[in-house]
Amino acid sequence: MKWLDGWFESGARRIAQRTGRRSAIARIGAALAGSALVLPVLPFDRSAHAQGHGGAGKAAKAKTDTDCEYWRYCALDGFLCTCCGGTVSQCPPGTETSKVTWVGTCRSSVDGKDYLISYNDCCGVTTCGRCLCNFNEGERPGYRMGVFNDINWCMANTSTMYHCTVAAVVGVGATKSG
Amino acid sequence: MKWLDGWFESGARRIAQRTGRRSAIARIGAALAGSALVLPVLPFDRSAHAQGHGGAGKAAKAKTDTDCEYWRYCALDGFLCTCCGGTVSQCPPGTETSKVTWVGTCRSSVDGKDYLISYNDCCGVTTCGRCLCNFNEGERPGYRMGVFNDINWCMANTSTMYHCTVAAVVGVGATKSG
Amino acid sequence: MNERLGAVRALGAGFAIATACAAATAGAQIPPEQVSTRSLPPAGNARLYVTDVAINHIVDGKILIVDASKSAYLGTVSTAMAGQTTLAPDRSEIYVATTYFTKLNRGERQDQVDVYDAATLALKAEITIPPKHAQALPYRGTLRTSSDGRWLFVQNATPSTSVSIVDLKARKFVAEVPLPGCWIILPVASAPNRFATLCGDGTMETVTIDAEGKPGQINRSARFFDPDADPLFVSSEAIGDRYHFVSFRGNVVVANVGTDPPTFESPWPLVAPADAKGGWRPGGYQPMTLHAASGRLYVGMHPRGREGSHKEPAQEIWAFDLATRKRVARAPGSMSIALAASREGPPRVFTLDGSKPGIVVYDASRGLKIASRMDGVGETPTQLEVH
Amino acid sequence: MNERLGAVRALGAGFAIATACAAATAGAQIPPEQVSTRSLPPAGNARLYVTDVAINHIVDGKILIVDASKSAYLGTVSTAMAGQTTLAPDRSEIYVATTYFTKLNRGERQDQVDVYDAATLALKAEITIPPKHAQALPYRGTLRTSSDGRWLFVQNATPSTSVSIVDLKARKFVAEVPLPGCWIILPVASAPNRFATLCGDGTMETVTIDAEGKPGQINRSARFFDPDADPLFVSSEAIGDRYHFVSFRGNVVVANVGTDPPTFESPWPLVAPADAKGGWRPGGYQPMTLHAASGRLYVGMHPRGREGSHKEPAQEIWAFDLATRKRVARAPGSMSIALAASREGPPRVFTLDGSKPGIVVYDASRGLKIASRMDGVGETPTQLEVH
Repeated sequence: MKWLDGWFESGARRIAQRTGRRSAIARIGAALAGSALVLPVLPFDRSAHAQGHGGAGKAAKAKTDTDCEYWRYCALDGFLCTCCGGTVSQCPPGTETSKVTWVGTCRSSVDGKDYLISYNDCCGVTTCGRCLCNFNEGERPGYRMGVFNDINWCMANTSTMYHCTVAAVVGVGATKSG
Repeated sequence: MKWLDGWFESGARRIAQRTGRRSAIARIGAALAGSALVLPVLPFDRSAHAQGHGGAGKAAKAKTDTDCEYWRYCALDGFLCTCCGGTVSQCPPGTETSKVTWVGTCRSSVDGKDYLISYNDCCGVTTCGRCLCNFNEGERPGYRMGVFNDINWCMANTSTMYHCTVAAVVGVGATKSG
Repeated sequence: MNERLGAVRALGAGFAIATACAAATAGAQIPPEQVSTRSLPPAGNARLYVTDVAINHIVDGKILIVDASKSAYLGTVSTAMAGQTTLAPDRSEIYVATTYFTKLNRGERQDQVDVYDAATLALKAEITIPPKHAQALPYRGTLRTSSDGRWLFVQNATPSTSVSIVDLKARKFVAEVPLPGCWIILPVASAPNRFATLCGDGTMETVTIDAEGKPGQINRSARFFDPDADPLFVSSEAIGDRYHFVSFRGNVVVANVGTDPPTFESPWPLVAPADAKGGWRPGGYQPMTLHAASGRLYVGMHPRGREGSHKEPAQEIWAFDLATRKRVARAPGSMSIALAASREGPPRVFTLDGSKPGIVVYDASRGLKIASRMDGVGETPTQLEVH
Repeated sequence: MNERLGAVRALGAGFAIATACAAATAGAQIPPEQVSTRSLPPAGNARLYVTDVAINHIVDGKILIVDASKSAYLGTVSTAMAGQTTLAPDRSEIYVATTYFTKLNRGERQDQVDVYDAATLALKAEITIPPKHAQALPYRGTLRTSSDGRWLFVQNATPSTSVSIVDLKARKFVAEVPLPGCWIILPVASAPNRFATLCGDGTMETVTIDAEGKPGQINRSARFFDPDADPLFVSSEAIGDRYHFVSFRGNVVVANVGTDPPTFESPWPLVAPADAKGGWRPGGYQPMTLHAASGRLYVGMHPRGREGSHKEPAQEIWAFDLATRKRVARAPGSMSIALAASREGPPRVFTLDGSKPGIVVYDASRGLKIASRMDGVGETPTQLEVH
């Protein structure tokens, strides 16, 4: 935990300084433990995503929890469980939460606070296929497995079938610069 | 065979008289033994199909064997094997021909002759998913299994996985009115 | 090396870390949330079950569960390869008859019935059945329970047809009854141990099973339709024991399966002489539905009907009063290929727009008005059931 | 009843009927044809293998085999759930490492390597491997043979990483070598019993196996890249033992795996100072390729690069001369997410347009001109291999 905390904070600052973008905070969480299987995204999708996060902007406010740009999803790659019968923190009926997971820090568009978000894949039922979102900020190839998002994070479950991904608030985010 | 021949010919005349359309010949073949799994087709697709068969028309001539409207496909429902690595009479590499099959009679757009066409499903490899064609002339619900096309005609194979459908010439068609 | 091992360790402990953090931040504006698995919300009168063969990936079909009144997606049930689906009469369970291969598209074939809890979508039971279940497009009637929910009848096709009988109480296959040339299962409301089926010679047959589920008497009706000239759609609905069918050419045929063998009422036409010139005919994969309480029949209709047009999406939905046999409303068709009426609450007609695909909700309380739409429901769905 | 039984009998005999008819009509203009299964046509220099995870149906992925010069679809190999794929060095076999569940999305997990004949697509062997294979998007390097084709190396992730070693001659799994924090398999041309891998601390490790395939010495290189500041794409290609990588920020890094541990050449930038303002960076899932004979490097580039943009489709393809390290051509990017150069014949660059998806053929003989396109190739493909 100590190692993690230290790395987490210094990592946050380093990245924020380098990229100079608010949405760098998205990366920090992803750096902790990775994200879900994603697919090639069309560039027009990507542009929308790239602008969607990063604080309490007007566009972000208008988004609901079934939009990729909803504030909690700043480090989420996969199908939104809110489109699949789940909620932001509940897997859809009949699925199981993944045994391995990753977290992110996203700034709420409602109260402007940074929250620690736990992204869990929901597993064991065939792919949902609805509301695919894909962010690659802070993503790295598999030699940094903890931040690699081109892999199935249901991989450690008995049934590794990937269904969708939730984004639960589990605490307040670390202090960030940026 | 005798029963079949008699029914075949009288059926042809009866249908041709009733519908008054050249493409009624498509039905005769289908009446022998049915066709493959099909899906809901969009109406604009359907309109194109409905006009595509029925003789040596200009539109029919322009079609190649990867078009639904190609003359041999007048009673075919499913994915065209010509789009999947096969030919009009060869299943794609790695697949098996279906043990049960159905035949149709189609009029060649090249020589104006009627040919008996054997439609075989190709089985055992996951769905091809290319060039879906869907004709329902002469199709009947499952109580006339021989002409029911909402079922998988790989059903009698060891692997019943449906991949695509071929359309081989196996002889000259029966004499038809209409 | 330490650095790398540390990263991997942290990863495995991801969820534990998150939980620890949650404990430390109880004062946050948004309280910490525990990740869990949801049950379905209580079923309203607009919960629909949409069965999708997913033609481009036949091995991976689904039931999509939606609340049409809220345009909300509720959950997914895997139906694997050309799986057939039905619901318990009391809507407590969902049944899927399907085929699994050990190696996706090859290997050993295993046909079975999967039983799901309709409140949680948890898998409750797996029942092995003969490897013969009909790998058809999802159609109502290829899998049905007895009217009391005690037995499950599975349509088989090899392509020779038969029906497998499953004991839902004992969770086991009981018997197979050959019914060559017949197709579709029509449970008898007043006689839970009997079902009827449509046969290719224009008759109905009935099968009566004993207390153990073994088939006994098979009776055959008089010929009541012409499968060549004017075939019946197998899509049908019953009010009590009176099954209502529509024919390709637009006639309504009622079979009373309360008698054994069944008896039939005289057919009546959907298309009045005034509309005859338009060539209107029923079409689709589930082209008709009944709203029993109001005595209304709804049919998806298309103009310029012809041989082979019987699966065309609806250009209009027509509403009929069953008592007077008159058309009482017509509405835009929304490319509907399947129709299902509400079973409770205000009268609604739900339809499946085959072109999006999507769900359209028609308010049938006064006339027939489109109340709402929900698009992006599956890929190639054909069957629509109401909770 | 006779009528119905007759119909069923006719049905089962369908093919026999057709054959009989064929015999009677030998004089027809089109001679009767026998239905058979085709082999692949002889491979030209434009046969491509496109691996598609089919993200909306992850359980049902495929290799799509096409002839890009003819825009012809040649065949399909099932890759099941997040299957990884590679080719034998002599292109005689296709390997798929994948996971099967006995019940499609549940039941028992079985990981295995499927071996297909690349001329007929017949399944030649199934080799059981530990149930750990990386269920990743299809990427070159998650499954590779040794340079002589004798061994197959399977990338594992649980998420802890290791490599399974398969004996392709004996058709059996031999050993697993843990390589925590390392990822991707880089066979060594001059040493068939060795492969290298990239590690998260910016080093390379090498694994040498003995004559039985058992792992022996593991060596670790000096740190040669910065995974935080300027990570390397794992997509890479070798000329001999010289592996060429590009980095997220557009530097070319060459690792010589002929030495053990590997040694490295000094990096050079793809983006000349004149272009620096545009923010051009490499991007995609397989963003670079080499044409060895002409000494050309091709990279998919996008402007306004930033943290997180490293998978963006190409807005342009840039060509570099490896000897002079100068850009020699630029061409429209065709939304390419994967690039692969021809191995024989006239120089071509094949790319995967992620937006259609489709295959684009660039003629690289003079400049870089789009020669042809083939659209509708799969759903969400990411990997492109040349026969």
